[in-house]
Amino acid sequence: MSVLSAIIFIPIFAAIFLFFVNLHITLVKIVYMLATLTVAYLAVRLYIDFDASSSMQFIEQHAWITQYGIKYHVGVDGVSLGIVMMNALLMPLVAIALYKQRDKRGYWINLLFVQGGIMGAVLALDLMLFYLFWELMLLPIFFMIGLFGYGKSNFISMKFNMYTIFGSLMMLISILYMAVEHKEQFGFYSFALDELKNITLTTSESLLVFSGFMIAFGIKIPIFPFHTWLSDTYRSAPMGIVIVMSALMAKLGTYAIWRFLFTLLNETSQELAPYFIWLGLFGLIYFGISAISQTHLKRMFALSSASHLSLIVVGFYIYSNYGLIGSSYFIVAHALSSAAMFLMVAMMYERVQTYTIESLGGIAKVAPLFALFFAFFALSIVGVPLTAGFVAEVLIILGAFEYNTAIGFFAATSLLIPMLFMFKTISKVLYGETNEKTKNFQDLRAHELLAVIPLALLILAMGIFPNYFIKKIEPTAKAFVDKKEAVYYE
Amino acid sequence: MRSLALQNEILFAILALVAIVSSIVMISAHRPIDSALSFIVTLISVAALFALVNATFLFVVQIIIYAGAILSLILFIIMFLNIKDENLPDEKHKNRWLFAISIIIAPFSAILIDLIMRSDIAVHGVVREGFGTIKDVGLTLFSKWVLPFELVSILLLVALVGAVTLSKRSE
Amino acid sequence: MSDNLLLTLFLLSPFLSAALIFLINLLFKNAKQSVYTFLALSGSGISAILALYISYHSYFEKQIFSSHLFTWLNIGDFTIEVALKADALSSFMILFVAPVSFLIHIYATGYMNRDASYGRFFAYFNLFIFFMFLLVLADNPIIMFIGWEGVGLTSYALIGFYFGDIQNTYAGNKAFIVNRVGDFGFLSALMLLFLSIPSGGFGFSNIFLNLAEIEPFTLSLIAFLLFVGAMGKSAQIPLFVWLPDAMAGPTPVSALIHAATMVTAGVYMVARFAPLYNMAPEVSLFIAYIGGISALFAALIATKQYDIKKILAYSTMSQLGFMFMALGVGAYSTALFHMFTHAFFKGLLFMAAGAIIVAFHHKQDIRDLRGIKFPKIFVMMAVASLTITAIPPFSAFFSKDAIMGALYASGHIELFAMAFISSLLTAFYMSRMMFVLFFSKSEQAAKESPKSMFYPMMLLTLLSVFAGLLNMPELFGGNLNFSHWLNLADKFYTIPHAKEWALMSVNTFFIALVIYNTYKKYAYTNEIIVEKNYGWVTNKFYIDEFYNKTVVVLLHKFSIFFDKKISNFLIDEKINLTALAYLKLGKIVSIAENGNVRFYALYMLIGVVSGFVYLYLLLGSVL
Amino acid sequence: MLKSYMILSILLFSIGVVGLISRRNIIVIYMSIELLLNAVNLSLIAISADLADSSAQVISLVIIAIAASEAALFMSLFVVLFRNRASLDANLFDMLGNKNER
Amino acid sequence: MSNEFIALAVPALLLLSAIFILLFGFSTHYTKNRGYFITLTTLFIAFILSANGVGQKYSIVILPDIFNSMIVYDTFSATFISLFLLGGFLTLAIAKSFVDKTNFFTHESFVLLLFSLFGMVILSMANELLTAFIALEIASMSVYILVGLNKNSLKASEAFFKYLLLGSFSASFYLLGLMLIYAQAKSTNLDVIAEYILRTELHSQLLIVAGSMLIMITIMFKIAAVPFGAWVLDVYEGASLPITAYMAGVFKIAVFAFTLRVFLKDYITFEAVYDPLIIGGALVTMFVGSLLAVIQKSVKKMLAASSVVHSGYILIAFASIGEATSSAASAIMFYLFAYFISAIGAFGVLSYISKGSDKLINYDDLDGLAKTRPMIAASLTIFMLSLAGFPSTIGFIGKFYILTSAIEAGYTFLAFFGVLSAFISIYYYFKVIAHLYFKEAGHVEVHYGYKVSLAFIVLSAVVVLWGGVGTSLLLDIPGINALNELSRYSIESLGL
Repeated sequence: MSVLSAIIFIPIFAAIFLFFVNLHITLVKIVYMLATLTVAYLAVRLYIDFDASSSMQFIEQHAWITQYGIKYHVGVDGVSLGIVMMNALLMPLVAIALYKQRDKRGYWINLLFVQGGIMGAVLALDLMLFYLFWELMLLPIFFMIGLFGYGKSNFISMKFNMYTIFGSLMMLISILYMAVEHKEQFGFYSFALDELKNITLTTSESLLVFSGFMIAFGIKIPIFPFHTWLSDTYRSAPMGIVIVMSALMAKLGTYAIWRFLFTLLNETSQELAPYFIWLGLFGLIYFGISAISQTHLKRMFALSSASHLSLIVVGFYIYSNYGLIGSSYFIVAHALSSAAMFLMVAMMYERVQTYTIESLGGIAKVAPLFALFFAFFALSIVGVPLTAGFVAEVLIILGAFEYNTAIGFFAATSLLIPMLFMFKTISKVLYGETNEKTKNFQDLRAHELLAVIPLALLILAMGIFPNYFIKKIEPTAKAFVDKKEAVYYE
Repeated sequence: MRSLALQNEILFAILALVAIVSSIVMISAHRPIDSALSFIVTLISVAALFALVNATFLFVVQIIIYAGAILSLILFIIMFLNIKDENLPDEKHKNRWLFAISIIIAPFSAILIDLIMRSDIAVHGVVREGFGTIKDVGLTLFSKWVLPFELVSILLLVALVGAVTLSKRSE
Repeated sequence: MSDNLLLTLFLLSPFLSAALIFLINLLFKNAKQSVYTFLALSGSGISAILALYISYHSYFEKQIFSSHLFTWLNIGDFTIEVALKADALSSFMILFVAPVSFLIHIYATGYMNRDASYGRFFAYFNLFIFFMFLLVLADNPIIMFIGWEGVGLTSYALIGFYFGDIQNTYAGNKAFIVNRVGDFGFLSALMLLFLSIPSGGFGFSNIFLNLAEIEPFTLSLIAFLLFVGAMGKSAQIPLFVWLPDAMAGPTPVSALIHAATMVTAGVYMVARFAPLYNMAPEVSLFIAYIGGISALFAALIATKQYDIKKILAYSTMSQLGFMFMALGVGAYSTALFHMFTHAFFKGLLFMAAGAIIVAFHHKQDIRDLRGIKFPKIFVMMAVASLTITAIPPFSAFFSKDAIMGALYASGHIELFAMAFISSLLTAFYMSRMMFVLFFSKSEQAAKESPKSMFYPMMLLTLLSVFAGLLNMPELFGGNLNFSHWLNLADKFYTIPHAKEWALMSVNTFFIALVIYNTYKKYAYTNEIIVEKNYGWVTNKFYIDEFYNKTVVVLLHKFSIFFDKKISNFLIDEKINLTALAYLKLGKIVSIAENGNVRFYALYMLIGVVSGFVYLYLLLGSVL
Repeated sequence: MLKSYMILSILLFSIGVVGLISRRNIIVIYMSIELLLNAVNLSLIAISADLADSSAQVISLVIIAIAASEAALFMSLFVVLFRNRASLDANLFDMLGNKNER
Repeated sequence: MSNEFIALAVPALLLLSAIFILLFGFSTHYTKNRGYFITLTTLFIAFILSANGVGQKYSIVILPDIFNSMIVYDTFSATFISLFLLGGFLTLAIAKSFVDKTNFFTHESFVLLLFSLFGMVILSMANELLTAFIALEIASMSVYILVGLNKNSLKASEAFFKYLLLGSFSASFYLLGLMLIYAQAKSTNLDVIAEYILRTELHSQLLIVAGSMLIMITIMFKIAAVPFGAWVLDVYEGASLPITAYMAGVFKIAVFAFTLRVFLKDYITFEAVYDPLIIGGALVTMFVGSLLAVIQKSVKKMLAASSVVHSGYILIAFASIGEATSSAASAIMFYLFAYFISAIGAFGVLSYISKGSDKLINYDDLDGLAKTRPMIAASLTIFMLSLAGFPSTIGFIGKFYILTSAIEAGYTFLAFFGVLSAFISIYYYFKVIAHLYFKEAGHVEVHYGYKVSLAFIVLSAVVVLWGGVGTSLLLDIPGINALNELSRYSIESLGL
């Protein structure tokens, strides 16, 4: 079993083990930590061993369903590496930060499960395998919302489920269609990414196939107008899953656009790119402005995430070196920032039992450390210089300007819009006079610091020394852009 | 020969008319006892139609089993359950239903009849001596159709077991 | 010392001191104030000394210091180095930024004495200097942008320093958001610029080498967008609204950031891009007009202000307008020279105001401060006021006069007129403030300021008086040393000496006249109490209200519209309704499932009949 | 002759279907079902005669047997239903179905 | 053991055992438990016997001289026979509590169960229309009676009434169809009919087309396709849970087994004629079925309605048989297996927790089961996921094959609608999961006992999962590939 399989299956097996063996909650947490730390260790090893001069590596392939040419086929390249790293790093940190809050076995089992699912989806190079993991990671989220959610969690988990599965099923049809086409053109079924891209489709076919995929990814990300599950789900979901959703799952949608749509339907994607760029820009502004009037912290950050994700979509669709690197960098940067931000919100909720912005205030006075990190992460979401988000935004904006000046300007509004709500929030939450709820606000405890400091340091490191990180993505981007040119000049 | 054919046709026409009329009476009579009686007429005319085409054994079977056994059973049940007139369903819209369903089914019958008319199914085989007698049928039954015959016996067993199971009073 | 080490040390000393103070502040709740003081002063002190050293070498030996730290980003052609370079312009900038900030540091140790957040204050303060230096020393626009943004960020933190009052925080928000609007322009400009530069890196020198290859429209666009950035940072119309509110911060902050350093970043940036602006004359002219309007506008508003710091804030804006006018007509070094003198006298004014504020228990309204008795402060403030009103021989006389001269010579008489009126208004509001504060029948005594506040002010007073000597025009036997040192792409305007004399005299005469009139009006009268304090000018032309109505409220309305009307009502509701409709349909279908076996048979029959009808139609077409 | 038989058989079958659906009395319904089977038998006999092959007669013999077994079940059904409801009205037996779901 | 022997031994064993229990039932030595175990043992032995015949490819006409080529034993029938027997075995094994707690489950019930299995066995081997019909009737009649077993229950009687009445009605259509085909082709043997169809032109096949149509209607009735399946909700509701499981899981498959054979042998030539009908039927069936399933309040009825939807999916594959014969046919095989194991499991869980009471299991009755009985809840969840076609379960693979074959046949829109109804099905299946896990327990902890039943439920769940991800890579247990092979062999053994 190679390192990639280990990364995928260690959490899943750990989850299954925990499900069947009824351990004491402390032991559950220990097993959780062991599993996630092992994965984190493997991921770091992977990062170190990753050859920064080539694109796809660590490929592993086994036959699975032979008659239909479905294989267990995984591999990692510069773009997926980022998500793998984030997934591996965030999971233990989330646990460190939240371990006191959650004493239910199911919570940790589901988190492990979702980690494995995301890993699988990121690393899969076979469409069926991808689909399997893509759906599998949904299940723990469904359970988490339903079991540990707030408010009308039942309804919301179902709604979320229906939304996302609708997308997945559309994608399934597209995948099957391509596989059948492959059979008709080459005589055998295949679901392998690098074989399916060889098939030729008519314009209308590829449009339909494209929309099947795009609906799935669009819902997951979400892009306008598939976003209406978003704010309710975020509001209702327990924090562990909110972090997973905003930091990892949504990113997976954007990643999948790049990995699958751009590979399989390169020409169609390029033809449709302008529409999606505009849609992304619209989303950027729309979600950003929607966030301004939110009074619920999680909802607000949900919309803020959506806004940034739209920018990532724009970055990918720009179809250039800068856009791609910017977007993949942004995936990581935003994963860090939003995960950290949601962690802070979770800690805050534990202390004040409220998410309403209006009922907070003056925390900076009683809890300076908390305030420091809160403000820092908020600023890193806004993308101030020296944080990772800044680098990514600059690259995406650069790509946007390269694509078209007008689009560049719209993309550059990402400098402005998040500020509008983020600063209001920082002020309302941290500053002003303390009130009944916040006057006894306890500052960060040691274990919480342990969770947030690495995140903060990583954000800074990625903001100050981006070159070191970007070198790992570059060959992937180069290969991608070369391919694009090839299509262009054919 | 011609006259025989003609005679057969006339007989057929009469029997068919009787069968149809009696069956219509059967489905439209209010009291089940009337239905049952007119159903006997139908069955007998069908049996006569069997005889018309030399199916003598089946003619007998039809009379014995249907007109004899099954119909007696029905009559017995009607008597046994002692269904009084006031227990009968009050079928206010019976005629409407009959009419509506007839309309609905008309295309089905028409199409089938049309298809039958169009197809050339008749081969006009030459009827040998002893055709349709018990010996003839029995030979066919035990040479070609053993399996269905055996299976039918099991089917009857099942029906028997079922009828007993269901009808006996539960303890 | 090697260039690398020198510049790195220069840059990092404030940063390290900030970081240390921060750590100490977070980790040791009860750290002694003296520790902070030591760290803060040594951080800024080292950089001040190094700044003097660098400028000395730059001035006399025309030496250019440069240093390359590491590669920030390298993607294909896109290479951004973290490189520092102290050429003449940068050296000039740090020449006044570093010492002035050091002086303000010293002042602040007195001002902030025994403040609960002493440590935090100096951490921000030094961080601010770090970013300012980064901005000034950056060798490529992206790094400059990082400094630029960092300056805005620390300014945000410092304005909202006393966050107990949420209004202060809002002021900080406003400052940062408005600044970011400018940054939006700046970054867009940089992106366009980068894409227009064929290759060879994104350093300033390479940019200027390749300017000719940019097509004119793009060039103008870039120039304009860069100026949008400058507008934000230097509080020019229409992005000036944050500056008056920024006075919510502690006074040293106002002195350092909103008078001497940060707000001048815009001027510096335009000067830095002088070659570019020389190729985009229409944008330059636009800059000049914006500068002129801002100068006039701010001066006008200042005449009706009562808050001592707000008066100074508007005067800052007005002076910045002067600088932009100069930049607009191409007199870059003149503008920079005014910036140089402005740093001293404006810093001094704020510090003096701060001293007054501290002495009178944080009263800031000049109506409450009438007739204060505070001789040393009076002297220093008088000097500063005279300097700002451009009375000879104080430094600003030379700098402002050079601007007037350049404006006149450039042929844009309307600009000159605006400058002239603004300078008269400046004379008016400054003297109004002085007379109201110090010339009154009622007298209030105050305690002396601590020495740590006093000595820096002394030094700045001297600098205000004499700094003008450094760039004496030929008229007075000078040789414009500064301009030669900076060696910018100046457009030199020469006007006959006679005319220059005439201008100066008329100018000075009118200023004197205004001061006299103001004296009559405000000294020893109650005019300040009885004058009307309503109307357009007093209310700053309702600009804030206007922005509030148009931008803030509108955005909020849009937000609610998007969220409630579109997302919730138009999309989500409809999706839910579809689901409900499906359920309803299910209920309707289930009516057919009524439990009556005859109906079930009927459905079967219908199925059979329709199947046969279909079959017949199909066969009919075949046969 | 064959076609006449088949047409008659189709007509009888249709009449049986009409009776089956239209009538509420379960006994009549049952007789309609028997009529259906009889109709089929009629055709089979005719085919047999036409083919001069008694296979079709065997088939109809089997069908009669099936009818007999159905008869057995229906008889017990009558008993069960009548025991439960004291009526043989098909419409009365609609307890199942979606009434309670609506 | 020769295959011919198996072919005769299995039905014989069932028959003998049935008759033995029938007689034994009158003896004083008879106890319910004994009857139960005799039946189980019979089924187990028969299953082992028939499972022997699975996996190689062969086709034998059984005793052609005596039986006149009316039954054929091939891999196809062997596979199905094993399925029926396994299904019967599982149903009975899981329904232990039901058998014990009810007083109407007498020895005749075991007899009828065995008879019905016997009928199905013959049905899957039948190569002749009349034999098939009688076999079908044997199975159906046994099931009718099983439905009405609880004669004290009004509901059961009513269900029996409806099922019997409509069943007889549909059977007469079959006979009419048989008559028409015989009139035209002069034979009822599938091979002869197929040969006749190939030999002649369309205009001399009119009655065959019409007759096949009528036979198809009976099949549609048995698999509860709309509009012929209106009975299904009522009958499933009225019948006791194990019987429902048996009907949904086993009987339906038997009908499909026969259908598949008929289709592949005869109908396939009329593919152009029937495809639109089947497509229409599939669409309506999926649509109406999912509509009905969505509004149900009881899990049992929801499962009943959803079984209609599953019939719709299978019809999709039937529609695609003409264009993508082998893949569509083996897709049906696979799907049937997937549906079989999931449905048996799902109904089995319901019958396990209903403990023989005839009350409907409503959604609310499942509340909090995850807390009190995690294994049961997990198993039910897995069955639901499988029925919903969630990846990593066998149901997904089945759906995957069906959709692929539909697309391959050019019916992408059909696949699309299939996916749409799968989407809707997510709602009602996940509702069960939501009730299991998210709701607080409304009842106190119940002791269900019967570890054996539980073991079989869990075993089925494991099979469902293994059928979804199983691969010979991991363990040396036949996984998806093997099942796939199996269904392909079965289809190929039909001689196509």
